[in-house]
Amino acid sequence: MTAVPFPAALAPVKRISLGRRYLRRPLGVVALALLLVVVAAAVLAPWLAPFDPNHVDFTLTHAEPGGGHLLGGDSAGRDILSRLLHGARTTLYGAVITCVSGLLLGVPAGVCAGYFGGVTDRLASWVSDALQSVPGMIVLLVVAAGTGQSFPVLMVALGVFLAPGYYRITRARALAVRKEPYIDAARVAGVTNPRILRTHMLRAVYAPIVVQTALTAGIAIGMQAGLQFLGIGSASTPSWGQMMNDGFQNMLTYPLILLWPSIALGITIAALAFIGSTLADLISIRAEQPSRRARARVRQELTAPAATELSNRLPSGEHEHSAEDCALRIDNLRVGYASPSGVKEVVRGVSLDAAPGEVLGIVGESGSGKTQTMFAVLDLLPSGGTAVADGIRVSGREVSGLSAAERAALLGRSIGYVPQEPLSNLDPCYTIERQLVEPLRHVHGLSKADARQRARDVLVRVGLTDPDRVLASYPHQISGGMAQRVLIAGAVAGRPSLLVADEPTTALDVTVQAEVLELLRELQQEYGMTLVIVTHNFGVVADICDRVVVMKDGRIVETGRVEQIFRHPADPYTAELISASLDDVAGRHELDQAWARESPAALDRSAAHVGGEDDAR
Amino acid sequence: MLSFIAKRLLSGVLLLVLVTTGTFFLAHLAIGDPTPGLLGNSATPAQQDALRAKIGFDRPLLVQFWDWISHAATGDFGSSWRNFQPVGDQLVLRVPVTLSVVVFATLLSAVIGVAVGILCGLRPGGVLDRVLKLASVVLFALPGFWVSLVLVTWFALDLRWFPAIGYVSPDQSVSGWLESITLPSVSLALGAIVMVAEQLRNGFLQVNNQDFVRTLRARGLSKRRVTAHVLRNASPAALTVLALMFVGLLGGAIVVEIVFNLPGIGSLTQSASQIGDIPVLLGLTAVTVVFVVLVNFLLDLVLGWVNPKVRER
Amino acid sequence: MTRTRTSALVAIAAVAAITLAACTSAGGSSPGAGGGTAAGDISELKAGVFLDVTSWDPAAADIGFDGPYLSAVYDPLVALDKDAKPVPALATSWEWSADRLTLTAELRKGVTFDDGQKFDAAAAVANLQHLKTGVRSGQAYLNVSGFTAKDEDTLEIKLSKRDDSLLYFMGLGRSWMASPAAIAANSLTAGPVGSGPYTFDKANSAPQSQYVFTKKANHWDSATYPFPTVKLFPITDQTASFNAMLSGQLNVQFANAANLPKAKDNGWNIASKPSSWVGVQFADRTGTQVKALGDQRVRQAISYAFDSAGILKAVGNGSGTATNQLWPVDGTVYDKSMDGKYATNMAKAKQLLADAGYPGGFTVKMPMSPIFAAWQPAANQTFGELGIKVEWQDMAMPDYQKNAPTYPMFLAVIAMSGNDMATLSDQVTTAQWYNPNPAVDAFPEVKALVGQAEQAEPGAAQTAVLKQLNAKLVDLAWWSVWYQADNTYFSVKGITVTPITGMMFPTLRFIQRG
Amino acid sequence: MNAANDSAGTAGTDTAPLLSVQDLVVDYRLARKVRFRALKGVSLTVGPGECVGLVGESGSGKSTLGRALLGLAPVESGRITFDGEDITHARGAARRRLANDIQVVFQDPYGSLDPTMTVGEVLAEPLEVAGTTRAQARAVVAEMLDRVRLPTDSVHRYPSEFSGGQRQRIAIARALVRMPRLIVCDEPVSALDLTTQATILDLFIDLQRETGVSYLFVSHDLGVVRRICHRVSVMYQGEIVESGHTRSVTEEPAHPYTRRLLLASPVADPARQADRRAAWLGLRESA
Repeated sequence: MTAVPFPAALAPVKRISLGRRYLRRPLGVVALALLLVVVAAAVLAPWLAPFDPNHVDFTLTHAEPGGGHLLGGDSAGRDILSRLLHGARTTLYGAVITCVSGLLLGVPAGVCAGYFGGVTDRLASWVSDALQSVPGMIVLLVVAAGTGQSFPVLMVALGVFLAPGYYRITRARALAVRKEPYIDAARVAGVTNPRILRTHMLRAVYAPIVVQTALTAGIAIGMQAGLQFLGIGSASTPSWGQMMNDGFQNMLTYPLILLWPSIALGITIAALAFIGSTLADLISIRAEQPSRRARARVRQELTAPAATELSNRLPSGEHEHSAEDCALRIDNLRVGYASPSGVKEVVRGVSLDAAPGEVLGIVGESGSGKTQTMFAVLDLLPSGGTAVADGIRVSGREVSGLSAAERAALLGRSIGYVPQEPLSNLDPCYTIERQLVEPLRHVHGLSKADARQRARDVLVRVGLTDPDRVLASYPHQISGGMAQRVLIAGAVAGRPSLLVADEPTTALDVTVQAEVLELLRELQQEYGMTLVIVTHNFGVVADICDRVVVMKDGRIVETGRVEQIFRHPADPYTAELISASLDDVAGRHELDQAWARESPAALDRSAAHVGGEDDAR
Repeated sequence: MLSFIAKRLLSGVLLLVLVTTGTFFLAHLAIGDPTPGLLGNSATPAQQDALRAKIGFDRPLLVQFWDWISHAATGDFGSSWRNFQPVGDQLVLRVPVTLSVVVFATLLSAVIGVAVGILCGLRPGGVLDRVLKLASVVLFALPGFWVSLVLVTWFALDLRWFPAIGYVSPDQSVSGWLESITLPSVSLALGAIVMVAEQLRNGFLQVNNQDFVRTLRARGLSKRRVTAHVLRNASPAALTVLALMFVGLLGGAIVVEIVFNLPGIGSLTQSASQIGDIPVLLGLTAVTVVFVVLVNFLLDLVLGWVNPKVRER
Repeated sequence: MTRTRTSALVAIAAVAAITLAACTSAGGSSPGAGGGTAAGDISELKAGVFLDVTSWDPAAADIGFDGPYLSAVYDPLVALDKDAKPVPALATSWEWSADRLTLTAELRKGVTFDDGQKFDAAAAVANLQHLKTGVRSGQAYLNVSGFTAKDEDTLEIKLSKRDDSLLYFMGLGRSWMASPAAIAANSLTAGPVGSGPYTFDKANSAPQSQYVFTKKANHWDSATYPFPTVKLFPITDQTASFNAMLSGQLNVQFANAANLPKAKDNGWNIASKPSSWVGVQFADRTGTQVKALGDQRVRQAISYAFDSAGILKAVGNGSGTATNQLWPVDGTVYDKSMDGKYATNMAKAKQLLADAGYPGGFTVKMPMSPIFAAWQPAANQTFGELGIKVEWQDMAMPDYQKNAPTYPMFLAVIAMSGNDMATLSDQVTTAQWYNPNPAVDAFPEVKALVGQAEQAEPGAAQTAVLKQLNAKLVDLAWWSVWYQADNTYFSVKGITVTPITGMMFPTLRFIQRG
Repeated sequence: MNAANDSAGTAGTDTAPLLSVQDLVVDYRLARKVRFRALKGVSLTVGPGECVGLVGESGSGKSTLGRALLGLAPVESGRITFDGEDITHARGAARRRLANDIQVVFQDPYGSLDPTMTVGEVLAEPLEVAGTTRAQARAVVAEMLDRVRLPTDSVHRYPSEFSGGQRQRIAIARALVRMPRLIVCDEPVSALDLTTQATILDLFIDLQRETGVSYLFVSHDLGVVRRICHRVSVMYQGEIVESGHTRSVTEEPAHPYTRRLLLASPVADPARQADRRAAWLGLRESA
């Protein structure tokens, strides 16, 4: 399991609460209310409108608002308010037609393309791209000319041109979901393709489609008004575009005539856009950032805990060395994140230290706060994270009070960092050479040639036999094991005194893991570095560490020398963790034997029987 | 690389043929007999017959189609049914106008959009970011001609910085050309700017959350250098939007061309569709598709350059 | 007998839609009386024309909006004066034979085309033959059987049938003389080669956007063209055009009367003149499609029902004259006293309908296009009150033109002529898209009067017959004309425009300093 | 308890094997003409009620074999027999019928459950497609939840409300609802915390004893395999390099790769790990 349980980009959507969460957004609620008002106006227009929208009263021509005509009269002598209300009908009707036809075309095609892939995908994508390349306006104008200005046909045609928007978004989503194991699981469970498409795939694309529909409706309304503005569409039903055209002609003399439909149109489209963007926020299409205030609240809560929790606020863990002798010393570190339900504290008072040349392991299960502790040392917490500590010393120097820039200056020079996932930690857009040379040149001030030479040397040192090829490669062209060596090379190239390795072998195969551990050990001894290694694997701890810190739920439960921790774990949790590593537990044969002894009757059951038979041979 | 180019070109040609073929039949289906629209209000049947003969409309549709497509293949788009000028000549006049405005608008949205996008991405939740979020909605909601009119009123009528209408070709006067396309480009670009900025900002934040950014920072790289990495990784989305924008603007320049009285392909599209001048419509379709294909091709090249992984697909 | 200007309906109708409003100060210009804003730069003429030049080939050109462009580079054989009377141009004088079937014209000497070709009778014949075979110009010469060069400076035109409006159409824009060499080479579509007062400055022009013309040093009619430079801008969008006028990019503009108050504020000159009639055209006067329309009383009822003045004021914004006739209100055939005949009277209208046997009204299909949308509400409402249920069929503009004649009646905005005999042929006797079934034969009194008019001596006698005919047509409710709409032009102080009925935009000789 | 190794691919039982794989070859198409041979002629059997382990590093083809059994990977040649029936190329209805007999548990506890479905819907889906009535399905689901030690009221909750270990229990319950005879377990515990891992493994063993289901257990972790599997096959680069009783393979590996694999995995005991490291280094030197 990856170590970061925090608001990563793809938190699973809770469908049931989307509506409720939406209602917590004031802007979204206002937008939704406005849209509902427009919809209500459209639906109730025949009852709400004070006059027949097409009734001409010549005295009302260009009339100012007043006298029973709230918004005045247009240039043909019709009541603007009534026309506005009836125009809302046309506008929404058109938007619905457009969205529905776009949906009907784009979504099934997108889902099928994403799900089936291959030829289906290539064909559908080509058609979609082709549609986007068609000069839509020409076709719309031609269609308008040919269908006798039929409004529904025109709106369907518009929907066809907006279908690629739906197609792209559903295809991308379907493509991502297609790779999810639950789709394979459904197929294995005997679910037919149509049913998978209907249930799993449609459910997966549902939320982005809602967002896309809000946006498409806005675009459709705008385009519709544009077409009507160009004089296309039925003349006998009132529409906002027509009204704007009318107003446009009289803009300088009677600006109010243009103003009303513009306001109606602007509000409707803006409402849809706000609804769309609010929904997008909610399903994390647009990553929301914690505000400055929220961060300040976290900081305050971390430094001044509520009195009732004080017992839980004492620092955990202990220091082994004197402050001056430490390569790293952390004093009562707390890390918190803002969440809707208040501050979520993930590191709750951690104190530890490491002497120069020492290998310190921080071990714990996922969510124990071990990685967060390391990020706090590096001052590289994910956005929204706030760290507070009584003290953080690196190479005997107090750094917790330093500015962000001064903290950053430690990185690459005093502190090196080896991450967990080898491939996601290399920039896919640059060659390995560029990524190794850049820090050497711009952080350590080497010349270009020197930097390259140093990079090459380090690559050789980390055991890469063909350094020149590796230097010229892009990250996706090398294996995971090689990438991890490159990352280690990058971390030690600047000869830091403290190397922080965050689960450096978790993503690797065991044979590679052994190699990498060996490499780390060698480098640590060769350069005399302090190595702080974060891991969940007690085997790794046993292999490389001098001392261990065991963490659980953001606190340290035990600190000690490796031998002591493994022989006589003081905390039951530590003991549980050690025993859970399956090194010395009974194998299946022992288990089955034991089981057979306990319940001989079970021998008749097939499972044990098979085992027994195997043994018998 | 060569096979990539060949493949794209082939696909482009196929697209061109399909779209123009579609437009040909759609236009004929939709418009029917064009002579009344072309000749105006007082033509006799004999005159209509004469015109039909002159433009070859009296032949079977498939013959007309073969005639058109075989000539078009050699770059000859025939002549307008209205003024009998070669369609190619008209396009040569019209395309640079629209292209000037659209390219300039695209450049504007690229430069400003990227700048705003970066600034917002660097300080998410900041003032500028919130302004962008609001602006993206508001500009999205504003009808295009509204923006154009406001610009004309302020900058052409009140301040007199720019001409209210018209197009000056660059070989007459470069400064005049720039002046004449500034307002139309800006009105087109406003919407595009926020789209690009929004895309880049979101891409920026997404990339910013990726592991390698932390690693780069952990190597001690300055903020500026890390930003360069993030930007390059975030750019594909913005570039794609920019290309889509270009395509959209190319087709959607009609209103702006009308308000600023620009003799571009948008206003030609409108007038040709009104009178049923099918050869002109087909020429317009073909030229638009060619540009779209070129832009998409360029986009693929740039995306391949930005992200080497794409190259190998 | 169809040879009107062929300004495409698109143009007219679009103008109509745009000039829903026009100014009330009908007739001529209001000369500069000081005040208002600065006169602007009038050293050059910068005119905003509604449409681009259709073609530089006079045979393929339209009259409607091509006039200003073509008049810059071509000389006509015959021009018009401000009352639309033919006056000499390249033809210095002419004479009809007694049977009015031969026209003999003397031609101007010493005129050469820009390519060095000489203008003489042979050149004129070449031009006229080209014009007669032209797709658009040919309509003007339908009754012409042949052209002959009698000698170097004498031209003879033979007619197969008497045609009293031939010279009017030639003057309107059907006798532009181009270089015979260019005609032979079929190169006129690429650019003009004429003998006109201005040279086309191709280098500084941007086709379809702006056309620049520079005055020739020694043109025979130099005095008529006061501007050293003429710039013509085709601007279809009236708001764009008005913005250009406001910003000083134009000093003459084909105007939208909705902007009238602003124009007055700016102290501009305002000129307007009737240009098209608005109302209901009965395509089915004989009642073959809808029996009711064959009944005079039904047509009269419709005329009574409409509040013409109200529509003009509201929809037409008062820009025009409410009348039930379609000979121009500033002409001699028009009879003001008759305008009261169909004063709005719904009761009477209903009574007439009942008398005709339709007390409950009837149902009719009518075409509709966005261009005519402005009048639709008023029309629909009036028909509704009268009891006539209209089923509107929406269609695009070209389809309207194509399909409208197949409907029994339809809303119409139709260009008018400045020549009375031309009006007769265009609006009454010949089949046109807007008049698909003239059906003159079905109305013997009309047929007789038409015959008389066509035989009458041009001048007072002819006018008298036409007046009778006019009265008859109004009585028969031949059409239901609501009003004659004006075209309006704004110009800055120091420039005056004299509009001509029949030209959508006047030729350059009608734009003067002053 | 004697360590008689059976040769790769033949079941050492009197009864016919439930599943038999012979000379299976699977190719993946990477690009138009580039193919990657993921399995190079692999043979294997699984008997009724037996748990057979498949161990190897990433890219060794162990997961591909599991996917090929499930019809999720393209079989180039070879033969897969289930209960005497050739299912190598079973498609469509035939494949769906197999859902009665063969099920799967995947590695990723997050991705293997549709986040938009309630647990009840997730578990009922395989039953519904088999035509079970709603009421029956409800009863079976409740029973299965009970079997995997989850509260019955879980049916109304969404997967996101559960921890990784709990989700894996749900995934196991889904695999069990149709009462299959074979479950392909594709690294089902490798994404879990150590303590959770142990309990889930115990659950697997208990369920096997209760229902008699067979497992094909794919894992990269020899410790896990040793715990749960009767027999094990070691895969390396698309081939099985060694097969046999788990105990013999893990204690007396015959193939050098198996030996390397064994020594590379560190044990949670500093002293023993130091010895193993020395041994591993020696092996590396000699290689």
